[in-house]
Amino acid sequence: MTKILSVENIELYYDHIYALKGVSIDVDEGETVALIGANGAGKSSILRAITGLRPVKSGQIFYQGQRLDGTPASDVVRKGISMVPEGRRAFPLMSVKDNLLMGAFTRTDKAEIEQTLENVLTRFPRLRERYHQQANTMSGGEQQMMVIGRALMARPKLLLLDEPSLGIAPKLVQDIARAIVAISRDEKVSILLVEQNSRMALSISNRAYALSTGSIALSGNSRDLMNDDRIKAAYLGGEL
Amino acid sequence: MSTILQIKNITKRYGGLTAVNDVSFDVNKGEILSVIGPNGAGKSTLFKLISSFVPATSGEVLFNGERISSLAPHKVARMGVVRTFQETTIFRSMTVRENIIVSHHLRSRASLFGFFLGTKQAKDDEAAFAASADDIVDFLGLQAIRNELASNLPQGHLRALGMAIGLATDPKVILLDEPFAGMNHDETMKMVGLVRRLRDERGVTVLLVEHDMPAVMKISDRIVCINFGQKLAEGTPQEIRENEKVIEAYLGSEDAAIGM
Amino acid sequence: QNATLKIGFVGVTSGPAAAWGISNQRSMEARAAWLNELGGVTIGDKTYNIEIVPFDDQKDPKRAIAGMEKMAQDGVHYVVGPNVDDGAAAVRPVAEQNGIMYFPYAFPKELYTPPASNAILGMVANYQSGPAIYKYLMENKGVKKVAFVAANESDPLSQRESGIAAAQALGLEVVSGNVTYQVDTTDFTPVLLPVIQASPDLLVLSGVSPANAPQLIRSARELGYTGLISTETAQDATVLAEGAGELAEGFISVGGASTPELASDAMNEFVERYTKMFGEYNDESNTKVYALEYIIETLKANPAAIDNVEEYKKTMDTFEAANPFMKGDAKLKYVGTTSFGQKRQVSVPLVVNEYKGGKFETLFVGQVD
Amino acid sequence: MDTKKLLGFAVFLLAVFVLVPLFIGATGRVDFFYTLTSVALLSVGAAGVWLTFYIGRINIGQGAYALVGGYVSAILVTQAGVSFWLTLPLAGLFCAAISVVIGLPILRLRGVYFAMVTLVLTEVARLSALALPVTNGAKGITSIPLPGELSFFGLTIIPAFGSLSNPRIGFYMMAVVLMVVTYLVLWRIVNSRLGHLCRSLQQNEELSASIGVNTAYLRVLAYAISSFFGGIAGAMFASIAQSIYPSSFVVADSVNFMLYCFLGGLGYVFGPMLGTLLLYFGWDLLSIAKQYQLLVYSGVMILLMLVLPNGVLSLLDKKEGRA
Amino acid sequence: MEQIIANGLYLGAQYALIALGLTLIFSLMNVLNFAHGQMYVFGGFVTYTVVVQLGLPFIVGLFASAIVLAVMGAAIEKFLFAPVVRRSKRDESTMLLAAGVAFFLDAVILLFFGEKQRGVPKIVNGVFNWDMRIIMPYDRILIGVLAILLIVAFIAFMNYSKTGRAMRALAQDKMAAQLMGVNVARYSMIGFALGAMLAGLVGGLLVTITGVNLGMGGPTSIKAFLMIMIGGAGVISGAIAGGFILGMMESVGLTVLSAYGDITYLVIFASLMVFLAVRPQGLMGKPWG
Ligand SMILES: Nc1ncnc2c1ncn2[C@@H]1O[C@H](COP(=O)(O)OP(=O)(O)OP(=O)(O)O)[C@@H](O)[C@H]1O
Ligand SMILES: Nc1ncnc2c1ncn2[C@@H]1O[C@H](COP(=O)(O)OP(=O)(O)OP(=O)(O)O)[C@@H](O)[C@H]1O
Ligand SMILES: CC(C)C[C@H](N)C(=O)O
Ligand SMILES: [Mg+2]
Ligand SMILES: [Mg+2]
Repeated sequence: MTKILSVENIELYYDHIYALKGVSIDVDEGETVALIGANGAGKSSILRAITGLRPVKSGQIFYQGQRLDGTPASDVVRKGISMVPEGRRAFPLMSVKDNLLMGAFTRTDKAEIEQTLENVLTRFPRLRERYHQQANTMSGGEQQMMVIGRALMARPKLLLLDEPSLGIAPKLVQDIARAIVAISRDEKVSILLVEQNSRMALSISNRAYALSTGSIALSGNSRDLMNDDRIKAAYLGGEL
Repeated sequence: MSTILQIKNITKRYGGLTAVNDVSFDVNKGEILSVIGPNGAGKSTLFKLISSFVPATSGEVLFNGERISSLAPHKVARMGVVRTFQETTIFRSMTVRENIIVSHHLRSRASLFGFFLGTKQAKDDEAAFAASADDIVDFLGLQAIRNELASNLPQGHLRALGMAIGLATDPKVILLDEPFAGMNHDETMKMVGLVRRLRDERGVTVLLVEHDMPAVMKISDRIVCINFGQKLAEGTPQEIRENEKVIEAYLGSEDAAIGM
Repeated sequence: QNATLKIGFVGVTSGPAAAWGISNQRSMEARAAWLNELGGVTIGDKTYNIEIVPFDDQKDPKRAIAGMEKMAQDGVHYVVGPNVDDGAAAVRPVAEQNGIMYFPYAFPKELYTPPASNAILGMVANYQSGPAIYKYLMENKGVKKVAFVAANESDPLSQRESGIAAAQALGLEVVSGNVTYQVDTTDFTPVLLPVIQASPDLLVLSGVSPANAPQLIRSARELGYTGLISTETAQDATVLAEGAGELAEGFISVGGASTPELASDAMNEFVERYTKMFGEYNDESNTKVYALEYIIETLKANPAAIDNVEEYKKTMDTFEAANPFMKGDAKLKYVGTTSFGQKRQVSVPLVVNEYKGGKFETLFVGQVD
Repeated sequence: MDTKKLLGFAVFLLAVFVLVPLFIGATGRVDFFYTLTSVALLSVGAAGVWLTFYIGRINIGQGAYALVGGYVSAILVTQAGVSFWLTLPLAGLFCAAISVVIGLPILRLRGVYFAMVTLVLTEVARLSALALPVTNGAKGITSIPLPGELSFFGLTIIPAFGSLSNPRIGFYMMAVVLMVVTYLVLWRIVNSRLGHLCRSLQQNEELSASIGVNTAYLRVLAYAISSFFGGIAGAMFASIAQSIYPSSFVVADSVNFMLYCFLGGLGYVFGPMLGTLLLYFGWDLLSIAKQYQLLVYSGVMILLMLVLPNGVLSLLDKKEGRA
Repeated sequence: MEQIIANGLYLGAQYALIALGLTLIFSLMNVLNFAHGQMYVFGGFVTYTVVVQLGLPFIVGLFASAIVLAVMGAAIEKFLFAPVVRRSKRDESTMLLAAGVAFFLDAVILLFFGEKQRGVPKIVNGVFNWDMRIIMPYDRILIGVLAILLIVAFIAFMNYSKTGRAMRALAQDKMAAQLMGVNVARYSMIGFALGAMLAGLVGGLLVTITGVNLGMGGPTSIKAFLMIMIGGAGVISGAIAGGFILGMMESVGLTVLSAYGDITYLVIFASLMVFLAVRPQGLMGKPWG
């Protein structure tokens, strides 16, 4: 298996806050990797480093064997990396349609964009129903579907998801989890999934990393981690 | 057990949309009551109505038998019904300690003019606030970040700070909107412990909105479930967990395919 | 080597009203340069080069005070300006305390009537030109009904008020007298609609700035108004041609020194020099060539006044000198007894022009006393 | 106040009350008296604007209150024969009172909306002054007498300005006293609970209400204090110019008040004072640039903004690192 | 009555166009561009110079205005606003910069184009007269129609072109737009340039009717502020609505209130303040919280 992404020993600062202290992770072609960890552990920061929203202080990031760090955010998506940011960040005053079309901003092939659009609408029939509705009038769950769809519009090879279950009702969380599984299966996209809902994240991923205050504490096969006592204690809890 | 809050037939319309529709329930003194329901069901709106941040279209809220629905929000807060926000809301360019100190405002006995002149009363107040703020910092375990600028805090700490701000007002009823969102199990359980202590040690009645079911089931004395603005069910965690309507509308069933 | 005689200018040379002050400052500078080129002016037994000390008050009375203070500081005793009522009123205390004579282009009477004594009106006031114009138009064009419009600002509104009073005194019927506009109006049609509907024979644009005049004329004509239009302020022919073209035909305004019937060779040379220095002549400067001339000539008549304005005031009552800008034997002298009870106004010909084919033609010339 | 601050304050007092007059005496630049008087008075108005910034409102309407203050004093002095010294606080109070009436509805607005409404307010004040009978409309009020004597129980505290050989010094002293008092008040507000509450309002109004702050009252209070400052500044100016017109304070003045605050720095109590000094004095000094005056002035302003976007006083930050 | 409405529509069309540029810049950068009116004046002077001084056709002048202003807008954004926005602690700080730019443009206009009122001769002659019920010169009709066409073109551009969509996205969420591949720096600059260009175009259009002078800048900005306040700041439909409403209010007010003297604007301003007190976000603006 070839690595699509490898993050090597990166460090990242916010002013004087030391957010990532030498983190390395990698994602294989076609694989779903989960990233779990406490609040403020630095999960989002890793995604920001990958997408170029924040510069890394040291370390390197490789994507398909090529150096990625230093690429400006607006060019990262051109290389095939899409991100669904924390807190959804839909374009609130735009219609579902325009939101989705924004996802294809870097593409120029009209016909193929149509095709992708069709695929996305088929995958999320809810969006077809709400095609002309303004985004901010939709429920949180619908918006989450929409921004995932928006990310897919770029036809990414690597999809980064930052806490897609945040603030979403349990029933919808299940829907989203199913959608992620299906996307990985159908589109052959590699996925890096950041989640607080560790149970969900571990159950739909191949591998996982647990992050603790800016460095990797544990990593391994998701199924194994699910049964790991340390993970159980810290991230999963007992009942339900 | 006595009733501290009564929500009576409360309704809120935004234009054509009815966000909260004829909801009634009582809250007992010293209990922890959770409000659950799908996204957009009207939970946050309900909290805004209780704290009088938005005026109700009809219906009313009674606090200790007294009507509070049409009072200004600061008056409701003054009576002891205090709300924290869904999006973590803090004073961004103040330090943690400053945030907490300023939030003691309700407890001040000196007038604004007194503060301006720096009267003895004002100085006593300030000293008392500072001491109480340190208390709260200790209570919530925020010692390490007491002098950090709030805008530099991570999510988890922001929430704790939000709670601290709420505490500083010395509330009788506190409304927490999604206090566990974005926390992992470990942190959630710490927070659950805190909320419990809040009730046990300080006698505060707690209302909370949350999507994290394990936490809700663990912490709540009673649960109210809302759907499309209307009350769907009310009961103990056990009753709610088994309520078909709630499962149908909100909880969903376990899915073997994704192992949940 | 000549000594230097500093003459001040405090007025507005930036912002919306810049045109007013700039035409002042430039005509002073053009004249000063010319005089200096001729070897300076001899006052008493000394020859001086004229230096103009300008100060831009931005049409702000607070700044105007600062300007006057600066003049006092620089030892300047003769200042041209300010251009507007509020500035002229605001500098009065400073001028009086520091012994400065100043030449406002503003019309409030209390500036020139006792106990005030340091201000000298630099041009013809509209309460002087207005009656003359209305009378002429009554007699020659059969005007009976008159309407006034003014910008919603102090100067034009005051002028409208005195204009209305003058018209009524002459027995004219004022059919519309309270329509105003904001100076930044871009479309005067709605402004003029009710005025035109009152069907006057004469439309007076009180205190209109050269910027607004073409637009007002144009809108009035386009609304089908066929009567006369006049104003008591100075205008610029080029501006009218560009802004209103043929529609400005017959527009009546107050002119001045460069009017062909009056202009001496010296005046023509002045226009030439001005144009060379600044690229383009401004007809408004016609009313503004005089102040500097009056100052210099009066000082020549009484050299003791050079740093003592009391001497200047004494000279004013009897002062007379040849007017270099006018043909014939016109005189420079101070007038204003009728209006102000003392001689606190420069005597300049009251030239009433009519706009014809891109130029001004003289309708009649009057005199103020 | 710790000793360091006390010392700084003493030095400042010494400078404005003793050194400046000495300097002017030595150099003979008496015109600086008026310039510095203007700076002091404008900085009083700017202090008010700064206070509204402190509660998170952009105020481009201070000119309106300065105008109203000027008229109140002028009308009382000329028509009712009230002593100028009494009209000074009355002008401030009158402005504070109308600012409560105006503020109650408009202080609900935020961001650019509040800014633009206050911008309109200045125009409203000018148009009202033109339209009302009591203001004498377009003709303004002129020939206002100089301030008379202020005495208590026969003890002369301030001599009649008309009797002074140089009323300029009188006005200067008066203006500087006003400025010092204003900034003391401002400093005290900011460093007491009142200021902390204002800051809480600036940062998050909803939260402020939920911790029990009567936000509506606090906003109006701050705005009224601000307008009070505007009113007394305007009254002083009317008395210096001995005249007032509807155009004595216009939109440009309101914008300037705001710019003084920005330039000095919104994060510093003394920002507006410094900002006023730099911008107002700067313009005067630049008159040597002749027709390029405005070009140079605005160019320098732009440059300052590029180099110090948080105000000139943010220079101090780098050295000390503000807590 | 018909005349009042026609006047209002004509005024509204030009106002709306001015407000559009201002609102675009505001929505993209959160900058209240005090210099908008000066840009408008500059546009007018460019057209004047090209048409009257150089004797070229009007349409060339219009294009020249558009291009000069677009370039100027781009430069101002790139070298002034972008760095200040990046480094300042509070959004409002850009106001000082904007005011500085306004003063600067005023100075430049005075030095380049002089203090006089300038105008371009009428481009079409004649007056449309419908039975004395609507009187409207043809050049005004032409300019009005052109303005409306420009508005329509602008809306179409913002709604259906990729660039337009990108700018709307940028206005709503910078970070998300970046993740879609929108280069924030480039598109902010394009947006600013477009806003400035609109200002220049209106200036160029109106110089044939109203002429220009250096004093028009400030008041024009203020009027534009009023319009976007009525409609809701940063909302395109709001700017258009605001423009037409202000145009209509002026037209109606000046006619109906003319008998009462100098109070039209007092009434307009006062009703505006009352309106905003009732509806703080304007007609279509987004409410806070
Ligand atoms: N814009 C910022 N400015 C300053 N510090 C920041 C900023 N963003 C994040 N940090 C800090 O960097 C650290 C890592 O933050 P990050 O957002 O990556 O955490 P996370 O694991 O995604 O947490 P969460 O679960 O809360 O989303 C935290 O300490 C946080 O306070
Ligand atoms: N100010 C408002 N104007 C118009 N509609 C509103 C407003 N506030 C809320 N709503 C609508 O009212 C409904 C209830 O919203 P509310 O925020 O109370 O939901 P919620 O139950 O808290 O959802 P979530 O779990 O996603 O936070 C939603 O449809 C929302 O769009
Ligand atoms: C009559 C006035 C409006 C003239 C103007 N004050 C000027 O300086 O020319
Ligand atoms: Mg995160
Ligand atoms: Mg909610």
